[in-house]
Amino acid sequence: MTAPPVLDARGIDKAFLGVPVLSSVDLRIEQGEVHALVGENGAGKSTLMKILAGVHTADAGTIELGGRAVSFTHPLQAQRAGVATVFQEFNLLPELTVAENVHLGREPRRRGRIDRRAMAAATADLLADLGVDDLAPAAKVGSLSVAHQQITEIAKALSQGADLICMDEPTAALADAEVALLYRLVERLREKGVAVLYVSHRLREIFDLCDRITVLKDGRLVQCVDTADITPDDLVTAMVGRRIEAAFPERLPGTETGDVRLKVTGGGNARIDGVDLEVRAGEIVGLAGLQGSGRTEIAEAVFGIRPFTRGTVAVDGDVRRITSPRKAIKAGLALVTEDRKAEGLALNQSVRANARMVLDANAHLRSRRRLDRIPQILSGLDLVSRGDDQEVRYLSGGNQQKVVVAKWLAAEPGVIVLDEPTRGIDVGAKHRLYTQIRALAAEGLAVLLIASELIEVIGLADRIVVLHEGRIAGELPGGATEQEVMAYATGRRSTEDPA
Amino acid sequence: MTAIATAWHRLTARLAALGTTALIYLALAGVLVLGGAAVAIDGADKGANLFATANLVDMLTRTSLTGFLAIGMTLVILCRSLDLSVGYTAALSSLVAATTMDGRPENIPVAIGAVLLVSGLIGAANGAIVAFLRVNPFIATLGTGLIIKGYLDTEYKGPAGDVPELFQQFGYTRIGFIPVSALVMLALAGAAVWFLRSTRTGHHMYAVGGDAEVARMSGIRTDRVLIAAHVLCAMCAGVAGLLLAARFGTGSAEAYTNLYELDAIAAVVLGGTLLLGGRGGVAGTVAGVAILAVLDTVFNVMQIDPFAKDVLRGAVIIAAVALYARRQLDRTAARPRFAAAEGKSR
Amino acid sequence: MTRLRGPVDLLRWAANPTGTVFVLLAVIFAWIFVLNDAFFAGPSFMAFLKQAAPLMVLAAGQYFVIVSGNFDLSVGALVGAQVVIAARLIDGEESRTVPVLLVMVGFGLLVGLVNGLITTVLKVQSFITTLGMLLVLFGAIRLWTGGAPTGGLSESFRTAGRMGIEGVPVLGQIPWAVIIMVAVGAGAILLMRTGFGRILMASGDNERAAGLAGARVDAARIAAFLLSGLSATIAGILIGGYAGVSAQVGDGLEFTVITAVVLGGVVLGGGRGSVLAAMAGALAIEALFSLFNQMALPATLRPTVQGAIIIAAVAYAARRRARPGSTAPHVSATANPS
Amino acid sequence: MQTTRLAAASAAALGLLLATGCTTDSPTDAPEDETTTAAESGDEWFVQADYDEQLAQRDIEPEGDPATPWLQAIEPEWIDTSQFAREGGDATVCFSNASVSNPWRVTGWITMQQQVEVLQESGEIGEFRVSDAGDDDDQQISDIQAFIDAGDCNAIIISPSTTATLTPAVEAACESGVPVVVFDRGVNTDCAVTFIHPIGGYAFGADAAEFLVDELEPGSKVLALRILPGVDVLENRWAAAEKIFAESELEVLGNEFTGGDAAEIKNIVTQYLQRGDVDGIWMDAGDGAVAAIEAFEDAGKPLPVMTGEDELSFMRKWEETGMTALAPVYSNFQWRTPIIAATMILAGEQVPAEWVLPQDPITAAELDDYLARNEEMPSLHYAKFGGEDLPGFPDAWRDR
Repeated sequence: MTAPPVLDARGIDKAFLGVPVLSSVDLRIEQGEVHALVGENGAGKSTLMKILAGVHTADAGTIELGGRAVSFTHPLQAQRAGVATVFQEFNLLPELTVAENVHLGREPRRRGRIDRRAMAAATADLLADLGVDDLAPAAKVGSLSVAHQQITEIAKALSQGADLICMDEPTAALADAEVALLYRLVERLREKGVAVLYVSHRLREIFDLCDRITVLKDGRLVQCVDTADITPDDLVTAMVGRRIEAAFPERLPGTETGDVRLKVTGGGNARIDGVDLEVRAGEIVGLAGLQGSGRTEIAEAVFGIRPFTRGTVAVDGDVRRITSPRKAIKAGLALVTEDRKAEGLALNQSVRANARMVLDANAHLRSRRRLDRIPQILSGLDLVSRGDDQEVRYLSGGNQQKVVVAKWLAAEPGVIVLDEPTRGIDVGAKHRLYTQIRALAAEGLAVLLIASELIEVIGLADRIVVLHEGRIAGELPGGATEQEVMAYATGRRSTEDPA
Repeated sequence: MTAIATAWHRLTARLAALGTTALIYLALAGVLVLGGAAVAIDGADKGANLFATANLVDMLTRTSLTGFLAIGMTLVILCRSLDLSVGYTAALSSLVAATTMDGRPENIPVAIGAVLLVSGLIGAANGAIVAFLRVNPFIATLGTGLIIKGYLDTEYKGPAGDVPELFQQFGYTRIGFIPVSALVMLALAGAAVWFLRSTRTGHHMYAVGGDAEVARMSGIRTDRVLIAAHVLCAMCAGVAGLLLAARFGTGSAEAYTNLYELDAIAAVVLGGTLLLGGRGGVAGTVAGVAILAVLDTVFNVMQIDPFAKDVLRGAVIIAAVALYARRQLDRTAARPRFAAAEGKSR
Repeated sequence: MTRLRGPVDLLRWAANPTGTVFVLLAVIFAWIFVLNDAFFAGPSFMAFLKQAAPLMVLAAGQYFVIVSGNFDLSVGALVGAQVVIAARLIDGEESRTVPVLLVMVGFGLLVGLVNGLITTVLKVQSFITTLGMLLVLFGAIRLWTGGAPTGGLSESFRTAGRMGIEGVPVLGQIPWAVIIMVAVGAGAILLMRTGFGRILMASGDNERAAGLAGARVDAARIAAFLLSGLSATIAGILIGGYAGVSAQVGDGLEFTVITAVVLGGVVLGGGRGSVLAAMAGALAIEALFSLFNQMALPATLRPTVQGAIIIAAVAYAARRRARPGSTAPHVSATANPS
Repeated sequence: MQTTRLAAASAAALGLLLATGCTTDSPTDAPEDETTTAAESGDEWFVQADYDEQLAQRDIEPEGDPATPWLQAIEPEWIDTSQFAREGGDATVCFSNASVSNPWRVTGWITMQQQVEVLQESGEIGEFRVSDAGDDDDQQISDIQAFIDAGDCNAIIISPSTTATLTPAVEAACESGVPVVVFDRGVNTDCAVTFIHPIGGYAFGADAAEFLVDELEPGSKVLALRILPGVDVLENRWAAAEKIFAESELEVLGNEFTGGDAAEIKNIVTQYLQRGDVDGIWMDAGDGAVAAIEAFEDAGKPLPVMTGEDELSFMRKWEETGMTALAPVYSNFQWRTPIIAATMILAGEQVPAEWVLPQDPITAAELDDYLARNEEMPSLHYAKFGGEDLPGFPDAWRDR
């Protein structure tokens, strides 16, 4: 006699302002199952999760948890019913400690008073149980690494005694090494009989971790299959509704590698050192390395956010002292930052306002011609929006990213640094973005690409510079194998060794 | 030149090492020392002494009123809200108290009850407007303040009611050189500290102020917390009203003309509570109140021109906040996902 | 600004936070019209606009500060200070008018600069910065004049606030104050369409993004305070000209003007709202006072009604804004007044 | 015991005190609760007895030399102060001031300081210690306590910011054994050695109202402009005027609160003029009076019959326009008296228990004279400041 499914949702409908986002979606998850929920952005994954989490309420349909019918109007009810959710934007308070965050809203009490000792103890047990030994319950969350914040989130979910944990893009912020840790956690959950709803764009993880896969497209259920019965290609087809030709587009014809546009010599500061880097026109150079290896740090040093204190930076041959983004832009650099919402966009402003932000901010760039080019740039990136005056906060993640890219292209930079350009973007959009990156190179831009997903670097870069602990460990040609890259990234090999 | 620079850096480093609250008590000590010195030098001929009993009493007395208001204000500010109506609430409370007591000692308990009820209701209204109608607290409480003002102007054309001698003691008696009102204020402060640290509602105020959405997603009923904060804040204003009544011997609608609310906010921020919510506490606020009170006394003892007082007060508030503003802003700037990035931007 | 295409858009526009204020304005005017249509006769309506002009100018200035994510509580005290400075320095001498006007502009900008520097460089929340500035100005000006304004304004100084172009058909007189107010408004609208305006808006919305785009966020915010100081100066010139010197000039204006701006659908915390709506908010407030007067509403009751209406209007606008926002819950929490 | 004290108070006929005294301190006719207060609030400020008395006092010839009105007293009841007599001058006089937040108080404050200097020269006063409460009652209570606790004040002068609320503090001051002098607004206790004030609010309001009644045709429309509600001195002025208007043929268009802000005044008057004619303006204080007149000028309406105050800006405008007007006076020279009284008390000389100073309005006949006398003075100066004979004159008042 098998136990009833942890989750059995039937015929879920949801519409916002009359626009249907989900129509009659079914989702069934068994105990201890790791269930993948995939689909392009806007397919309705997040909405479905938020309905399960009690953030939104379904317009129609039934939800049963362990055989009991439920209907949530507040996240609290979902938690009490055993559904915990780890959202993409973390639900943590930087000012509070790990323990306080884990128990937020459910602090243990003794005689009416919050029992902090019990809180710390419980957290310690929880972390130990997850096999995490390097995270102190008393640590302030604001000071933790992204990975540790991720763990805190999961611990929080577990402490709610959840039978079902929904994870939205749990690895989006993690470097490959840290992903391994997450794998361990998920396995642990499986052993404990906790079911996991795993939402991700990363096919590899889905095939590594998940037992079954539910595919959504345009708010409808496409299929629900055992992972064993489907190939990655078929899955992609199911998601985007068309077969995508080879995952990474070839270098476009007519792209020729020209003069050196960006040259860093002996660059270094508090976090990085001895950086020698060279990017030529029409070239895509990939920066690979584990989280904290200094990838983003290099990007930010080059762009003057946290400038180099040692060494020189030359753009198009002449040495520049780049001590602020402003100077970087003057020098013809552009930086597509890792985090769109926090660093890339003014969310309440229109698409137009955002797209011309760089031109507005830098008088020397503002010209009729450049302003007039913006519409073409946007359409060139095939942005989907309700017109130029739509506020960007209403755009999908992919389209928001396009606005960010457009913002920089409008400035006609010579060098563009892309930091995690594809984070949280669905497969289809990713592929379009890859092609566009190729196109940029073809136009003679020097592209510096940073990605935590190794395959991206390998698939796109003409050269791969691998970092290890803030220094350049080695350089590989494009198309190198992941093993080679990891060898450098983990410090097992370095240029000093005889190759 | 560089020597000074390095010295400065060493100093700032030292300060940075301190907790904000500690820093504020350091500031308070500083103000006391400087004030004491100033008074001594200024009144050398008369042998003036800031720490003479008379002056100590004066300082402590001055802390009481602002203290009550500031303690309540701390709670709402922690929730990233604001209450600009406390001055009006206090004025109304003084009238409710005085008219209810009506010179009869036996009415005192009823009067206190009535005040807490009325002020509590005002707070509930503020909270509800902010929480449910999503009106910015600045505007919401400015509005309720106006509403109360209109009521006061219409219903009370001046002082009304009569506070019995017995209750006036609350405003006038003192144990040694410590006024009863100051003791009550400190007791209330203690209670507030305990409340924020040891009760869920109190603890959740930090969460709500830190990030309302996160708090909500963690299953905290943010609306309730916010309303609770406003109710408590208004009740503190009610207590302040009781103190006014005790000191006036009657209720006074005019009390609202003194912009007590701005004093309270200034004290709270001086006390290191972040105007953006989520950080700070009542312990700091008490120090903030004390700083203002010390200044007032110093100015009085030194016979500073009333208008010069305003200038100095304004300057000191800005300077003191500037002293530790930078650190605070940086801390709260850090949001989990962006912690790394923010870390670099410093 | 929202472009209107057809009745549907008109409705949507009326419903959005910016539109609300115009609807409110229409309602108030309609009511006044019912009570006393003579109010809308050219001359008396011009007189009304003349009264409203200073607050509208202040609203424009305050708008820049608020939209860039700050507060300016010092404007009331600054207006008062400017009038007193003018009276004391001019002291009735026609010849001094122009130089003193220049001094006033300089002083206004100086105050704005100080506010801006303290807020951006010293990182003091603008609420506190300008609260402190309020105290400093209030005290300093009285310290300087021994408590009550001295001296007197010249006739030419008072022209701007009191006189106008006479003998205009229908309107009778077009007050200079109204012309100046319109000019300021037009200037503000144009300014918001320039790169500076957009950057100011972006800085209020997401300062980090603006900074990474190469914007000088702090410079923009300081500029906003400068504009606020300038507008307070102009308002001071208008009010002083309109009514002459009195000890209480400017008292409490800061709260009235912030209320006005918020009534105009501008969000405290920055990044949203239009300057036109902000000025309309100021006009609505003045209209409200006129309405009270036309209704012969007991003076003591007016604050109550005023408070209730403000809360209601802002709540309505807030509700409208919240609607679409619900699809993107995580972005809302970012903006906050500092 | 408060009742008995009140009885004594009424016996002493403390005009101003009673105004609020009745509603606040005497249980017999005190409001049962706030709602009845509200109900009564309409006539809360009118006490027939005080009204009649003040109106009568206007016609009583005050004792003393008319050349020094600040030393005159109406129907004084001289009391012995020998118990406070003190040897060898250099007395420390402590003054708790409500505020200097309006031109009237500023002018008086300067006069007082000048008076002090004279007495410091003559060695009667040593230190003159002042604290300013900035109109904050609670602050002033602390200030007075500070004086008491300091213990080295030989005399305490108090200008209360609000009548009722300062009573307990003043009582405390009295109990400290130091001679206490109260002036301007009173308190609900007669414990002070002397209470110095001009005739009072009723007289002020009546002077103005009667003038309008005499000068205006029956049926004329009058607009009342008031500073703010709830301040007893001001409320009394209006209460008297309200009564007189009610008994007259005049129609009161409304009474508006202006906060003394010129712009506000001009707005309100302009709006009334938009609605119809206004024949008379009654003001409870002169601040911003000129703005009211300008409103008529700008609207091109005939100037009203008007009452302001002896503030020069108004009197100059009055002279310049030749309008029909009256300048009721709330004698500013009263700021000299408390200092003199304090020294008299410390010298053991008799002083009036209640020192009622004369309070004569300035009429068209006296206008030019007073303008001439104050020619050099700034526009917000008060004509009857009574400091012409002080050494600091005129610089101290002219160059503030």
